[in-house]
Amino acid sequence: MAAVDHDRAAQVGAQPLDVKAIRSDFPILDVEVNGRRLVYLDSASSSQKPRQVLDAMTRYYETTHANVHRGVYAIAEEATRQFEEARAKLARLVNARSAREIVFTKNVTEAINLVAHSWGRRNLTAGDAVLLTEMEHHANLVPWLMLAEERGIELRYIRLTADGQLDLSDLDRLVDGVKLVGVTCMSNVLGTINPVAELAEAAHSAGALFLADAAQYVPHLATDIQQLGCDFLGFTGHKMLGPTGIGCLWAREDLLEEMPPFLGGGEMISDVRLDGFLPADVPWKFEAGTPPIAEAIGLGAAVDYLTGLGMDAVRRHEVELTSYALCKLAADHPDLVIYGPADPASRGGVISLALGDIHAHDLSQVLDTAGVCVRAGHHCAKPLMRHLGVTATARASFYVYNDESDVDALSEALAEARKFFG
Amino acid sequence: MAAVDHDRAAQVGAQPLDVKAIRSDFPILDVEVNGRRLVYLDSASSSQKPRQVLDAMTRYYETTHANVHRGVYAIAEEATRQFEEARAKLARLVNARSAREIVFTKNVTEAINLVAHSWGRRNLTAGDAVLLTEMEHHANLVPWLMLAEERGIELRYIRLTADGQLDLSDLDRLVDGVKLVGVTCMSNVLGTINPVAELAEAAHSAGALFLADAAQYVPHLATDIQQLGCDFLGFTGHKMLGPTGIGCLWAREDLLEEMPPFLGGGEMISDVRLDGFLPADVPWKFEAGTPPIAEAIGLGAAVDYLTGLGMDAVRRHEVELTSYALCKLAADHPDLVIYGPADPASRGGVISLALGDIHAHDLSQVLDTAGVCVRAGHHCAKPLMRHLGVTATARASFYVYNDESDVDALSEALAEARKFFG
Amino acid sequence: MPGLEDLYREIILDHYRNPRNRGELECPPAHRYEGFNPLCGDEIVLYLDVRDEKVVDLKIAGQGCSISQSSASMMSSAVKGKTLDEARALLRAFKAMMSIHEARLDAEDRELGANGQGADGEEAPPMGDLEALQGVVKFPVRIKCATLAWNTLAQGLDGANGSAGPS
Amino acid sequence: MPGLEDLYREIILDHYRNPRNRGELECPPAHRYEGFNPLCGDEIVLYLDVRDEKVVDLKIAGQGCSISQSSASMMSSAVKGKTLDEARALLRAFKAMMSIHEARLDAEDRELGANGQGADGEEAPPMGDLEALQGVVKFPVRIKCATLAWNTLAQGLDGANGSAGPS
Ligand SMILES: Cc1ncc(COP(=O)(O)O)c(C=O)c1O
Ligand SMILES: Cc1ncc(COP(=O)(O)O)c(C=O)c1O
Ligand code: FES
Ligand code: FES
Repeated sequence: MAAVDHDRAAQVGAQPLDVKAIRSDFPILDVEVNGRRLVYLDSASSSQKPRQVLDAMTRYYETTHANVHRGVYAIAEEATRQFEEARAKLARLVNARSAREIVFTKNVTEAINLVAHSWGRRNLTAGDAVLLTEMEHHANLVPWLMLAEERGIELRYIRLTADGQLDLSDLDRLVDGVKLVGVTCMSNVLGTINPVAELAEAAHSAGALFLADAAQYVPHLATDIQQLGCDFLGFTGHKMLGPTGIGCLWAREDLLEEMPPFLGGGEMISDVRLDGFLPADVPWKFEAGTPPIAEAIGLGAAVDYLTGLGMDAVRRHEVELTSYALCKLAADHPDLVIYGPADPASRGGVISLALGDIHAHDLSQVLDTAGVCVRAGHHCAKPLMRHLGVTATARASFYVYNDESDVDALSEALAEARKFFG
Repeated sequence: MAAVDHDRAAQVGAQPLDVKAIRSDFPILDVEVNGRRLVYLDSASSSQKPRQVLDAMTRYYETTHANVHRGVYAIAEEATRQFEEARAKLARLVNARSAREIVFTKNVTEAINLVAHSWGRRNLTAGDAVLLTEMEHHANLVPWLMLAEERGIELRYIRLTADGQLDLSDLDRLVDGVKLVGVTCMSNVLGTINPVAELAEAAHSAGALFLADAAQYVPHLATDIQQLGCDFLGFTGHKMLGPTGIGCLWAREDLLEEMPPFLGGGEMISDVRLDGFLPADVPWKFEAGTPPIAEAIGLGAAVDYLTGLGMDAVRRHEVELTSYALCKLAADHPDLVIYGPADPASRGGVISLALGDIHAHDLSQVLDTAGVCVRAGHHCAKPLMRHLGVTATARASFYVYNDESDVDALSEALAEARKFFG
Repeated sequence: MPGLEDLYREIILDHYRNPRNRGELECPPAHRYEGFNPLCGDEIVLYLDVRDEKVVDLKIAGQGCSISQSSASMMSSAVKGKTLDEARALLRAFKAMMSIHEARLDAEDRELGANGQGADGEEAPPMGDLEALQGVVKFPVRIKCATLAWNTLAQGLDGANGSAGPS
Repeated sequence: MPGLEDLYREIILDHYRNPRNRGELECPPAHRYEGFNPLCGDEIVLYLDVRDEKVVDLKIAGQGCSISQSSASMMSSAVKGKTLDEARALLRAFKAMMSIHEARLDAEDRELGANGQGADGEEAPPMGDLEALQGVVKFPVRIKCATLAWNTLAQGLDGANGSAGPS
């Protein structure tokens, strides 16, 4: 196996992951599809969940569920404690200054919409500019397109180089006069890891704030917002071993303090009269209604699981596996097109590919009969697809429970598909 | 036991609930608090969950979790099938014309905010009026207060009678010229069941739409939106045996069609370019990002559980238990103040009370040591609290797993509390 | 679990590899219609030449997966030379064959009893090769692939209705 | 599981049943400060008469639960007659006693090492009756009850600082 050493993670000497032990924590990996073992290569869409996460949620419901924040009886206090402890775990995971900087949302999409609605509507008026990139997920495009339509703000885009990196040659001009720069930390199509700290610095020099869509980053790399220098950072639970129904916005506390509330309702107020209301303190000001309590606790357990493995070890594992996959697939399939950067050290474990002229959906369908799950489609990044000149790609993506045997299964299934449509 | 026969449910001859069997489905009810059995009387805040719901979610995660809607591989198709089947179950529960009328949200608070943002910002301008009631939960107040602040719309309120009913004497004048009437189907403080069909008719006669906050209604009474005549109806999963992290907006399909999207991102688009986007069809247009998949499936299982019991039987049980409680508590505690309507047939199983001058939080704290969980506070209905002239009440609320022994435990614990603070 | 052979019948792969009526027609006299599958972003372009209530010619352009391409190819063969009424009957029959799942949102409630027959109980026209697409209903995500060309045809037939003859 | 007796110590119930320094003061010379507990909606009103850097008199009005009322009563007894500096030291010591949980959001990260001591390591003043409130930290939701009067006092001490004497 070609070990790659470019990466920081590899250098700090992280222990290799014991994938066999990890796999035994994921009940779904024992499922058979068409008589074949499940080869799950779609974690960039949504990861699977370990027993530990499912147990944490079931245990919560079976022993101490109650609505949080207001109850004075014992199980309600315990529910509140566990819920707020989950918040603290997430704060530690991204190295936030305080758990008050963590807002629970239903997914990262809501987190970005929160920024667009609350910060955006307060701070952006007609003619103001926001700088995004051509590789953004729809979650970091549509909220700004909606604001552009409503407010007449200008959207600019950082274009891409031929090998799927951000083209920063023009950055000075692009960033000049913008109020916000919003960039995905890692492309969910190309795997490209973007130079977030550098971009954040450029944003700040231009007097802009920096928003990071870290949906594909926090699950896979050690994340230190102090070092990245972001102002807003969003991520989503279901891609990091956590349950569906929960996401997070981290934001600088002073920004949260100044921002008006987003959704209105219970929990987010300190007083309500028939003619007005007073919002609550951060972060609760942004959490209207009953929050995803069990989901937060489940996500907390996912954080424990990931930090138990060590985020550096997770990253090293994925670099190695991606490196193996890039070699193996290219060797086995000379007609295979692989999008995105060639160097495994500058990309994540996400591989978009095209096999001859087989349509991505046909490819994915045929792979499925071999138990191999890959995603086919535009991956919610249609502008990027247009840039690539395709309507869809097939995408394989890796996580902690994948190993070389999964890559081998993918490669074999690709051969079968070629035969089928040949 | 004093059986009450005023109610429609009682008349259709629903089978009595087998509470003993039901209790065995709820693992948390075996928990001990301070060496006493858990007497959970806070279902109006959040209900407990039966095994069947927890199992449905765990089974989903353990066998077929994948992101929905876009995957062509088998487990993704199955995930999508289960998710959309849950939507169909909810449509049937409220007698919707089509599952396309069900939008999944994270809670009912988001559902109401969706209406305020999307329908409200499109249809309400300065000077337009919205009619609410003085007994609304903050979830149906704050979104409109925010819109009033932003848009200068006028908010009117239906006031309350001395016994906690809506004062409809002035309805004609109040409803005249309003664009929307928003009313809770059942007060979460007083238990009052409001005449929704009558109010919806009055709204329609005045040319207004009608929004029902059914957070306390759908869990407890058979709900038929055709018969209620609403235009929007919101409810929340965690109060009806379902998980946290999911709520529902039902809305007439033609209204959903006309409404602009609310949050922007993946799933809710049919095309995205760098300079604009096309929204998807309803209901997905309103479901940006990865939805609460496991939560929807869990809520579907909760619907199965409730319809298995029969909503008429659920209602009958609660009428009988409330009737018993009102008698028993009044008999045991002559100094007890009970808020809300006296007739169990016109109220739900929600009893707000005050014992002498013991503060609600002190009362709840002392009851807790007897294992009795009641909520103390303003119950997210501060304007109603002001109307009652208190800052807080203690509130006991019932659901399918409660029986007379729980009422007896509450009554005994109240006696202990009186002694403690006497 | 349905197998691959349920989806990719030999005849489907044949139409995919050798698409019939591929190309463009001059507009006018033909009309151009676009169909779009939002699930995947694929697009079909239909050129339809209708004269005297008859589909005298049609061509298919655009791109998509094997199911959408072969369905378009089969549709073109089946509809070419047919009267508008015959084409409409075929469209209804095909949509009915697919509707079991596509109409799932409705089929689960009391409104719609999708049963593979035209709503008015008319007799379904013979489907020929098109029967091969029946297996698609076992793969719900792919139903939109199979119906893409037909939904585009529906636009065309409506258009022909509106203009009531060649333009 | 902490028991009731941890929360409702006898001395607390005594202050609750017989609140000290209840009432109002004329403003001016006194100042009026309001404290609000958003969790429950309870409110405390503090009348503070500070002259020559000394709390010469104070009164408590408003309403709340037994914990907030007794904490206010104890606070009033402890602070009355004290210099502003002494009152501030007491405030710090009381907040430190409560901070173990109240500052949980921060205590869980690296910023704040809440350890019950003033930030500058000063020696804590004797707490007397106030020690009885220590049990409250085992009931996190009630901590805001115990600190309500003290947070209001903090406003008052800041105010006294600002105006530097009676007004
Ligand atoms: C009448 C009513 N409306 C709205 C809500 C808010 O529900 P959620 O917090 O689930 O959004 C509640 C519950 O607290 C309620 O009782
Ligand atoms: C880069 C990126 N941003 C945002 C999202 C949206 O995540 P969610 O659907 O959980 O809101 C995704 C995942 O689909 C993603 O990959
Ligand atoms: S996948 Fe696009 S039409 Fe079939
Ligand atoms: S409950 Fe309000 S101050 Fe204690």
